[in-house]
Amino acid sequence: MLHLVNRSPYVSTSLDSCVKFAKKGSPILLIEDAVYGAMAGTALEKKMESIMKDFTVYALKEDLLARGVTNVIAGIKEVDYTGFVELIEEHKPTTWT
Amino acid sequence: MLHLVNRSPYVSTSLDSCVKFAKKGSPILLIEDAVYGAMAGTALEKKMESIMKDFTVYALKEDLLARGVTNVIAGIKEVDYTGFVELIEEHKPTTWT
Amino acid sequence: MSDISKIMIMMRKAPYGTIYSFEGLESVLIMGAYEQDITIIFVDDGVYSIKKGMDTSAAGIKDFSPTFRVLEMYDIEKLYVDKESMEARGLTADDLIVGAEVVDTETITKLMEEQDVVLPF
Amino acid sequence: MSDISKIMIMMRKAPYGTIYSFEGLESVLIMGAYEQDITIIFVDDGVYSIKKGMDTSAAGIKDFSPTFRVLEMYDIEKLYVDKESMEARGLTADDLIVGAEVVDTETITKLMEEQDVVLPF
Amino acid sequence: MKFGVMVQEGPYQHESSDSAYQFVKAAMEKGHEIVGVFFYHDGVINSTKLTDPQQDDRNIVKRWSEIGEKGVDLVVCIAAAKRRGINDDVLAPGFRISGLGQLTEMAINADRFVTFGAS
Amino acid sequence: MKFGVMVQEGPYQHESSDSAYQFVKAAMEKGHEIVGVFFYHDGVINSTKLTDPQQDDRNIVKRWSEIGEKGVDLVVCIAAAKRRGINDDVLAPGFRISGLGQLTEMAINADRFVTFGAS
Repeated sequence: MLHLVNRSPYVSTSLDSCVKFAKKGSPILLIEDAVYGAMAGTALEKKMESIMKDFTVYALKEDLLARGVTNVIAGIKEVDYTGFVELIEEHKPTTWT
Repeated sequence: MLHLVNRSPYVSTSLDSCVKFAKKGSPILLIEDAVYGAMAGTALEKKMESIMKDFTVYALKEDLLARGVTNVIAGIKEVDYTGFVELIEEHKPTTWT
Repeated sequence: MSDISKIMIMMRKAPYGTIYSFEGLESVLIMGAYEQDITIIFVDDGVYSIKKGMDTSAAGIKDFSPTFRVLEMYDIEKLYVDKESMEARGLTADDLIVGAEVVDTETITKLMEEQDVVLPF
Repeated sequence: MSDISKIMIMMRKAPYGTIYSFEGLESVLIMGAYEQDITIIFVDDGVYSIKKGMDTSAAGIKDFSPTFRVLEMYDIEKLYVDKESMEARGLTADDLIVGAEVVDTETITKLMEEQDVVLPF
Repeated sequence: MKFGVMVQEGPYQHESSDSAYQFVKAAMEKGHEIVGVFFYHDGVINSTKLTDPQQDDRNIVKRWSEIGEKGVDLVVCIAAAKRRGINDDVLAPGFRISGLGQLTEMAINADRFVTFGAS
Repeated sequence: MKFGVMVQEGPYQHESSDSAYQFVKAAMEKGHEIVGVFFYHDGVINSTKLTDPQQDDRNIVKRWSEIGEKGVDLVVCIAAAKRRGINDDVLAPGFRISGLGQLTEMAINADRFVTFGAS
């Protein structure tokens, strides 16, 4: 199952809930304000790297660009909307708002 | 200054921000879903008690009743909307959403 | 479609502060008529949606919690609640207005993976 | 009213995910015409509102960040940003599109207490 | 005292409009003057007369109109309203659409300005 | 594949409607069938033709209408719409107002069902 997360991890616990309930090994796609969690050199980087041990983390390119997040944590995969559609082709989705 | 907080402390970091920026000794009024933070016997009780060392914490009675929160942490003051107005009479307010 | 779909409604939001759980519930009541395999799960602040003792009269808001009690009449019997979410909020099964089964995180993960559709509210 | 009011605009939300910071900014531009004592403060995710390098063309959303640059023309010069919020997000003053003064939490607390009105966005 | 209020969320989805209404009502009952209620962001959706809630639910728009009938200035931000499909054709009684200058004036004229929002 | 989509937030205030639109557009470009887009909660506000955004901003309602003109079923939940002042009089082209049964049918008929919301 693909897990969509869209709230900023600095103000919302949605990503924590996602990680708690998602099956290990599942893909997590960060969209909208959640892409701030993909930025390198932040207080959340260690937490994200810990999450990446159990999950494959993606971040939506269009939302990264909109926010000027260019320095993405190594290992987080950038996908555009076409890649988003491809992830949905492969996995049934749910959303953590 | 009176600080209004209205988001559930289980899903939002608003209360943390409020506590970070509010002047020590200020009143904090929990309304809407934030009143869940006033409930005794929860994982957040210790955190609330620690906040109560620095701030006077109020919870809105109408919102407590709506949510069936009857066991309020000792020391948190329950006020109804009339009491809410009285707090505003005494203090200029701001809101942490 | 001859097959029956497995549809999970995941309630994650507290009542009254936002309307998601109430309108989510409205959708469940309609779904009951479609004879699908419906599962409702309460996690995070969603567990507050089925807390006993709500009285919204003073707040001037409609109390929708009694509607959860009619789910059984709609043949929706698969109700689960996350144990950790309940415990963190100081709630036990006795505090709930419906007979939801208290399950651990692993069970919820497994249930989610079995679904055709998971609708979050 | 003969006195000048001290009005603080507190930007706490990230851009694009929600509209609060953009519409909050729209209100500031109008306030500039009233010759009041306006302070703008960026805390929490609000600091992202003035981050350099935004390009919303692919997301199909209006980029409103350039508007922050015109604040000076409106005689709104009291711009502050919370140091801790910036550091937690890996940002420095060089990452900002406006010349906001980087201040510590205590300074923000003091500034808030001096205001007649604090408007959160 | 003179109170000003801002509502940042629409009706029903968030409790903000309910809270603001209850607060304004209690303030008026205590004899305070409400210099105005400013509806901003999705708050502008509180002003449409097309709202038609269930019979057993409160009518949030009507409640505000009643506050307006008591002489309280209910101002709907025009910039926010245009983005969300609110105009004079659908405006409920007691509301008026105006600019952000009204927010500034309320903030200046009020002794206390209270914001009700969410995120 | 057959995709179904739910939009839970109104236009402009949250990005959810933008994200859903971009997703639907990309899915259609890849040749997928969209069995429907269900507008629920504040999502119903995406359907009002009265929306009049700034000239230099995207017109979210119009974009959805264009998707509707391509044959995609844009369903606005009637219960949610009534609470928020949306009815047939203000409905933009391509949308239709219907019941929650449509959400169920989309969920049943779609191979993938994607929800775009906030909180």
